Order: sequence, then C-alpha cells, then structure tokens
Amino acid sequence: MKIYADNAATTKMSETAFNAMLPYLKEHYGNPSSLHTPGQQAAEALQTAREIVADAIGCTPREVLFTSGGSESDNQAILTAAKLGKKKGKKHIISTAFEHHAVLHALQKLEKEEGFELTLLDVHENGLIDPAQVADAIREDTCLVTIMYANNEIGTVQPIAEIGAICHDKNVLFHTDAVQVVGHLPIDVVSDNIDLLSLSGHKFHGPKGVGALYVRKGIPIATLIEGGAQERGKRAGTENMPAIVGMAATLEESMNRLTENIQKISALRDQLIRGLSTIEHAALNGDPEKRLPGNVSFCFEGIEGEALLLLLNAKGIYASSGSACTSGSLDPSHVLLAIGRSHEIAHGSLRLSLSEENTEEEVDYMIKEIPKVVDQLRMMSPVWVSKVRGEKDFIL
Amino acid sequence: MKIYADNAATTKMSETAFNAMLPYLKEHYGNPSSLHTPGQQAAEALQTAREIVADAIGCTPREVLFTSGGSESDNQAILTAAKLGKKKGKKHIISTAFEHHAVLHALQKLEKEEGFELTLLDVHENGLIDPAQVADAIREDTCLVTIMYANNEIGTVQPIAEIGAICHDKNVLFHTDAVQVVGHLPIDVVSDNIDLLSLSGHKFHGPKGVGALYVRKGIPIATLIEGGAQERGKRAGTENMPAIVGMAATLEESMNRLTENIQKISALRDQLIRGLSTIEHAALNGDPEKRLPGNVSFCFEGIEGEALLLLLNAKGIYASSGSACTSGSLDPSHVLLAIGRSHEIAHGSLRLSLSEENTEEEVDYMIKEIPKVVDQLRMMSPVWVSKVRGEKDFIL
Amino acid sequence: MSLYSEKVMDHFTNPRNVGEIPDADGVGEVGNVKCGDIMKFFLKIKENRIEDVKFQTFGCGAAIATSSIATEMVKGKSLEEAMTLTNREVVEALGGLPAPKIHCSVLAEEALKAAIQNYYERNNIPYDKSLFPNCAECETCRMV
Amino acid sequence: MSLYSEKVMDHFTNPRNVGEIPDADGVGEVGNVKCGDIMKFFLKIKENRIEDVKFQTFGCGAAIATSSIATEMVKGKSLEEAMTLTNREVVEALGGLPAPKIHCSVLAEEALKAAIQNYYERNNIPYDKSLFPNCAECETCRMV
Ligand SMILES: Cc1ncc(COP(=O)(O)O)c(C=O)c1O
Ligand SMILES: Cc1ncc(COP(=O)(O)O)c(C=O)c1O
Repeated sequence: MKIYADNAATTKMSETAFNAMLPYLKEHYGNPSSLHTPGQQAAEALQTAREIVADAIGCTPREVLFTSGGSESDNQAILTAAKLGKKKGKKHIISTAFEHHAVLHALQKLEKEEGFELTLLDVHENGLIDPAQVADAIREDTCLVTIMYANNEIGTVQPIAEIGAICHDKNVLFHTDAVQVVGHLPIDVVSDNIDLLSLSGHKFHGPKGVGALYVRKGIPIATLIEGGAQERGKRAGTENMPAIVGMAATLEESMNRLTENIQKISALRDQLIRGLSTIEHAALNGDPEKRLPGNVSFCFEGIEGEALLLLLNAKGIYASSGSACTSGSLDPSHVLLAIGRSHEIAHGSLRLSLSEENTEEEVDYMIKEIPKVVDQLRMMSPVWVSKVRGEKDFIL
Repeated sequence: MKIYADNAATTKMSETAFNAMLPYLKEHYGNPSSLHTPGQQAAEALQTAREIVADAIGCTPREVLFTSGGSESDNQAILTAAKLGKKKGKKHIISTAFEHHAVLHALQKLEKEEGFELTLLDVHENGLIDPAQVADAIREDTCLVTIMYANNEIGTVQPIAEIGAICHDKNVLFHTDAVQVVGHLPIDVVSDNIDLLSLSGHKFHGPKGVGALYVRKGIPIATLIEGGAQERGKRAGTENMPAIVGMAATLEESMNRLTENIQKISALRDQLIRGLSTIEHAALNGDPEKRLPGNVSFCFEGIEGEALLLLLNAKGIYASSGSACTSGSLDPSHVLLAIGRSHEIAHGSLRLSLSEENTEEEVDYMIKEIPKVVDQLRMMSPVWVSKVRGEKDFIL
Repeated sequence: MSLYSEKVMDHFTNPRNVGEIPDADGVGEVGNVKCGDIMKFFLKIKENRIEDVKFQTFGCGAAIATSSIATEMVKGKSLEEAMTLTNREVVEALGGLPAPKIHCSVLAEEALKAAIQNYYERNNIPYDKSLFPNCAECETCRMV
Repeated sequence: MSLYSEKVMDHFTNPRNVGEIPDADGVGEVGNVKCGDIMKFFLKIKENRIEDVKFQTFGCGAAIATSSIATEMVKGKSLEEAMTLTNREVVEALGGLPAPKIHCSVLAEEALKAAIQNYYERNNIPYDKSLFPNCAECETCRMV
C-alpha cells in the first residue's frame, strides 16, 4: 500500500486542475499582454480565473493579485504593511511565534534591516491565540497584525474573525497566511475582517508555483517584483497562465465540495487520532477541536522523527516530521517549541496530513503500522530504555 | 493562415517541455523538501534540472537559483548587487536607457527609495553600446553594471564579453538580462565575464512562471522572497517542479539544436527584413547584423502600431508593437525613444519575432500582407496624407 | 477573444466615411502625434445640416472606430443636434470601449466640434465659444 | 530516489548489534536529546580485544546506520586498532552520507571512543587522554 499523507506539504493535482491547464500548456500559449487573438484569449481566461478566486474568498476580482505562491504572497503582504507603517512612523508588528517561515523570516528581516519591532504572541499549549492577546499587544505604532489562519504543522485554526475585528477597531492592518485553509475551510474576507490574505495553489490540489494575494481595496500595494504592467503594475512578470487557470478551476471545485470534504476528511482525521492515541507516552499536538480537517500531529517520546519517517516510508506511508521545509535540519520545529514541547519531545514528531483522496483502509493501515514502527525505534533508543527503567522520567 | 510571430513575448511550449512536465503534473507531485520517496524523487529531478541549466550557460549547478521568471531574476540580481554596494558605500549603478522594465523599474526604485545614482548609457541609433562607454562611466562608487544581453524589442545583441571584461578589470559586478538570449544564442558566463544572469523559461519554448538566476560563486545572494530553506535559503517557496523540469528539458534540446536553429531563423529573419524594406518611409530598428536571430522590428511612418496589429491579427498574423507589456499604453516604447525615434515614428512600430516553427511560406505571406495593411492605414491617416502632399516633411 | 467589441472591430476594419471632402465647409483636427492619436473631420454643410462628413485618423483601432461611428451618428443632423453628441453616446453606440481607450471617444467628439467651430469661423457665424474645446489647453491625449 | 545510499538504508532498517550488553566492560554515551542524536555503545572486552559490541541510538536514520556499521567495523578488533577508526572510514563504508548528516559519523566514532575510555577508567588502565573526545566541550551536535 502507498499512502500519501503529506498533503500539508503539497497535494496531488486534481484532474480538474490538469484538464483546465492542458489547453494553456498546449495551444493557448498567448501572453495576456499581447493584443492579438491568442493574447486576448489569455487575457480573458486570466480575468475569469481572477473572478473565481475572488468568489472563493468573498472579495472582488480587482482585490486579487496573482503571485508565484504562498511565500511570495506572504512577503508582499508584509512589505505592503511595512511600507505604509514606515511612512506613518509606525514600526511595530504583531505576529505569533509559530508562523510559517515565509512570514517569520520576512518579519525578522524588517526587524534587522529596517528597525521594526516585533511582538510574537504566545500560542499556548493548545496552539491557539486568544483575541484578547492581540487587543493587549496593539500599540499606537502598530502597523500590522499578521496571524496565520491555520498552522501548517499542528493544524490549529485561529479565531480569525475576532482577531480581525479587533484590528479594525484599532485601525491596524490585518494579514493572515491562509495557505493551509483556502480550499479546505470556508473563508470570507469581509466577515473575517481580513485586509490581506495569502494563498497557494498546490495546497488544495492545484499547481505548484502559483498563488494569490488578496489586498483589500484602498490599501496601496507595495511591489516586490518590479517590471511590466502585469497585475496592474503590482506584480511584474509574464503571467503563469496554465497554473493560474488550473488553480482557479480546482479552487472552484473545492469550494463546491467544501462541506462534503470537510466531513469526510475530519472523520478520517478523528479515526486516525483515536488510533494513534493508544500509543503510550505520546501526545496530540494542537487543539483537538479547532484544527484543520486533515491535520494529525503527534509527538512520540523517546524517538526521533526522521528515523520514524524513513521507516514509515519503507512501509509506503508518506508523512512528514514537523514541516517539510525544516525536515533534514538539526533544529526541531519552531512550531513545536512554540507550543511548549521540549527539544527532546519536539524531535519525535510526526505529521500526517490527509486529503479527500485518503481512505478508511489507509487510516486503518496507518493505525496498524505506525505503533509497530514507534516500538521498533523505541527498542533501540537509549533515551526510551532509560525511561522504561525509571532512570529518567517520562515527559508525556 | 495563422502565423505566430510574437515569440519575444512568449513562445509555444515544446513537446519536449510538455512531456518532461507531464509526470510532475500527474504522479510525481512530491515536495522536494519531503524525506519520503516521492519527495526525494522530486529532489533528484530538481538537481538534474539544475545541472542541465548550469551546463547550458557554462556554470556549476550551485550557481543556479530557480525563480518564477525573468522579472524576479532581474529584481533579485539587482537587489543582490545593491545590498553589497550599500554595505561598501557604493551606490552608483550603470545601465542602459532601453533595458526591460524589470531592470529599469527595479533601478528606479533604488534611486527613489534608497538614494542610488543611475547612469543610463546611450544606446545610439543602432541600439548598441560601445564598451568604452562602460569604461568611462565606471566610478569609484559603482557597484553594478547591468546591461541586457539582447534587447527584447529591437533585438540588438551587445558586446557582452567585452563589457564584462571591463567590469571585472574595475572590480564591478556585472549583471546581464539574458531573457531573450538563453536558448537562442550560445552563452558562456565564464568567457562572457558575467557575474549575474537572468533567464526565463517561456522565452525558449519552456513553461511560463519559471526562470533562473545565475550568481557567480562567492557573491552573497540577497533574498527577495524570504521563507523556507528552498534554493539554499535564497529563494523561498515550494519549488515549481513541473515547470523547472520542463524548462530544463527544452533548454537542453535548444542547446543541442542551437547552430541549426540560428541558421534557420536568421534566414527567415533576413528574408522578412528584405521583404519589408521595400515599404517606403519605413526603417528597420536596431543594427541589422548584431541582432537576435528571430527579431524583425520596423517603424512605418504615418501610422499607429495598435491599429496595424489589429488589422494584421484579422489576417492571422500575430505580432507585437513595441513590447507586449507596453502595448495598450499611450506612451510609445521607451526602447524606440532610446534609439532616437521621435514619438510620431515610435508610435508606428511593428515587432515580428520568429522561432524555428515559422516557415518560409509564412514569411512570404507576411511580406505580401503587411505592406497592404500599412497602405490601408496610411490612406486614412491625416499625418500620412499631409506628408504625401508635401505639407509636412517625411522623417524616414 | 478580442480587446474590442464586435461593433468596434466592424467600424475599425470597415470604417465608414473615411477620406476627405476637398471643398469642405468646415475642417477640424485634434490630438497630436506625440500621444499617438490625430483625428481630422471634414464637414459639408447645407442649410445648417451636415450633408456630408468624412474623417482621417492616425491612431489605434478605437480611434478609427470612434471616428467612423461618430461620422455616422451626425450625418444628416442639424448642427445644433450634432453639437449635442457626447463621447458617452459614441462609446455606447460602439457597445463599450476598454477604459484606456475612452479618450478616443473624447477625441471624436472634439474633432467634430472643432470642424463645426471652423465652419462658424469661416462664415463669421456667431457662436458660444464655451461649447467648444480649446485645443491649446486640451489634455485629452494625456488621459488614460 | 532516497536521501540515503542503499547501504545506509540497509544498516538503518536492519541495524546490526542493536541492544545492550548487561555486563559490559565499557559503556560510552555521546550527544544529547536537544540536538536530536544520542548514541550509546556497549563493549565486551577480552584480552584487549572487542569481543562483543552493541549500541542504542536515539536519532535519525544516518545516526542509526553509522552506529550499526561502526559496531560491525570494530567487532573483533584490538582496542588499539579500534581507536584508529575515523568518522571518514565510517562514511566511506556506508557509501557516503548527505552533508548535513556527516556529524552522525563523528558521533559514532566518539561513542566508540567514549566506551573504550570508560573501560580504561574502570580498570585503571593508563591512557592518553588527548586521544579521546571531551564530551563536555563537544560541539558535534551543533555541527551541520
Ligand atoms: C529582456 C526581458 N527581460 C525580462 C523579461 C521578463 O520576463 P518574465 O516575463 O518571464 O518575468 C522579459 C520578457 O517579458 C524580457 O524580454
Ligand atoms: C502556512 C504556510 N504558509 C506559506 C507557505 C508557503 O507556500 P509556498 O510553498 O507555496 O510558497 C506554506 C507551505 O509551504 C504554508 O504551509
């Protein structure tokens, strides 16, 4: 059995996306800036795609900017708010300790190079922000609150609408990295009080290398990539037409199946969580209720995540430890440290991220195999052995 | 007949590119940062693609950074040099008046926001830089010379190796926007003395939304998109695997067929130039010898380019006026103004950019139809009529 | 699949009333080559009515199409009626224009008015100057 | 299609000499949980020879594989021979390791030496301290 359970890293592209892309990979190759028929055909498809994406998050097409992905969107959102802030002498930004690196590193650059001040809110053991924290942290000179809609490693979903309301009350721009949420949970930028939102195609069965940034009307957008007049001069570069069209097509389909998918995936998730909870000295990461439909994240005491991944890989289970980006590094995930896991425990993490393509049989197989592999590694772990003998204390 | 003669705007993707992409659009969807088999399969393909691109321009794989396209590469190259310059108190940059907007706008931003000083070299009537101009312009505080390898509108190819040699002599970084050249003419970054080079996949029958930046070993790269550890931490974002693989595959093929293609396309170009040269009061833009194999650029007195394009479009000839990006704007192309065309003349421009897929028959058809359309528009042009009557002087 | 509506394309590729009237009673030219659009209107006036109208245009497809339809719209009209032609009506008659091309319709309105003004001037007919564009101060061609 | 060579995967998925020697003559443990790698080596020494060796490892695939192959490489060797084992030899025996995993081979070398040192200490055998890692000052686990 081959089980792809790493959908938070990237997803299999849907047939819908592929079929939508196909003509743009083949005969419809015009540049939408060109005036001739193939160019204008592309320009029209670009507009249609923009409308679909706008519809999916409840904004107008003019508020949607196409980018090369979630990271670029995050960077441009932060740059936009920072530039505005700088002009007004407001150089304080509020975020959380467990943002994706695309946000965190962009913020740290502002701190280091531009003298911005950061407040990174505590995300507590359950991985959730309390809106009151945001209210308390906002200062006279706060120019941006950026809090991810849902965390990519532990799957917790924040009370975004309430946070947004506070920001709007206090007249502070609110950005949310919704890369893990768009296409998976309903979003409405208006009722969620969002000013800037990032999304990425390949996280919802769309193509890689494409994303979008929503910027509420009236906010002057800062440009990250200068050049031609594409995206109304706010994002230069010949448009990635096949990817844009593919992303829109699959997003439209995802939105149509949203309720059904949420139900199906959440059921698989809960089945898997229940199954893995029988493993001793293990713990679910993140709130059990307020989490993404597909996210299952555990820490297993006494073992190390990479070894776990590789043994699971040998059994055809494709998973992740912490986020894909940090796998292979010596440091444990900053997300797990942020929810208070010790280094030792954080090293023993496993993320299984499900999609609607996973099945109950797959979940059963994982519930059967994962404990065996955990056991196998524990048996050869000096840490585990000394805990079993009572020479060291168990943490979990 | 449908003739695509806008290959400088974008190209039809090759079968080779499409076939290379296909598995990565379908079954091989892993994230190269993932440790499991699908992830590592992607990581390997990424490395192979990097080697191919490196081979094509004569550098090592570690010197190749994948980006979302030519504009991003240009921006990152300029940022890299500017950051280094700033550190050393060197804030003078040399470029030309007819760079692509991805370069020009990035430079103007540095001028406006960071206090850099720009020297934009005159490109003369023939669209060529004399290396001596660069030598003369370099100052103590020059941190970058950025000169495009070949111009996208008028096709002139600069003496890059000589310019690079001067820069290296004077210890100044040299960037070249080679977006129109890679895959079309031989490039060797070592013998061409290039430190930074931009390329874009969709200009050589590769996919849109992907490009690369070559950065010579030892130059500390500045990051434009912060985030994950992709591209050794210098360009965040989940890699656009299908596009990267497709770009590499078609580049490899282009390099294998380079001599053959240059011969074929240049012959078509010269046939077309000869044919259009019979039109009165018209002029070829750019040097007739030192130009891209596929570039044919004319100005026709007394008419306006957009009208010309649309009538040609009705005849199935897909062309461009100035660059695709500026079409539709009221201002005539900055490139044509830079080579000394008056506003009036610059408005009447036509760019036909050929590829190896064009045929002699197509060229014959264009030679037959274009003069008719030029005539048709001239007959209704008050400017033309007054010149014919001798009320105004002809310029060309 | 086109920048322009079918109506625009029709008037652009088959423009009506192209040419000039050698013994025109009024001629108006607006725009300049720098901005890329020049329109010249020729009027034949009989008993205060536009008996014939022709145009020459240097410019984009929209410029040619707006010239063409404007001549159709005023042919046979009295000068007073013709003076009420607005650029908005021209745009509507064409089934819309892309935003950056709206200025072409303004040019068409102004070219017509300039030709009527020229007729008044030639014939020393008194008229209300405020109703006519002042080409010296015209910023139309810089509008986007 | 894998991060690791076949040899590494073999030693990782079928590690040799896993476990402990209850009455070991020397035991060495290096690394720490913070950096994510701990190796513990157990030695049975007879007539200055490594009669038996076992290991326990908390760590990544490379850590387990280097432990495994290192035990194979020193089993039956004299202590002096075993002391000449270098991390480079371990890497070569595995057919290479990805750059960020080289530190695992260093850990394996050090775990072995720590166990030998422990044997010398327990038996009051004089030895050259400079040949052994000083774990208190060891920065291995911060190497990348
Ligand atoms: C010379 C030149 N530089 C840069 C670019 C920008 O490339 P891209 O559209 O792939 O961002 C182009 C084409 O649009 C170009 O012709
Ligand atoms: C929460 C979050 N933000 C941003 C990103 C970056 O998206 P991309 O890889 O498309 O740039 C990711 C995924 O990698 C993510 O999970």
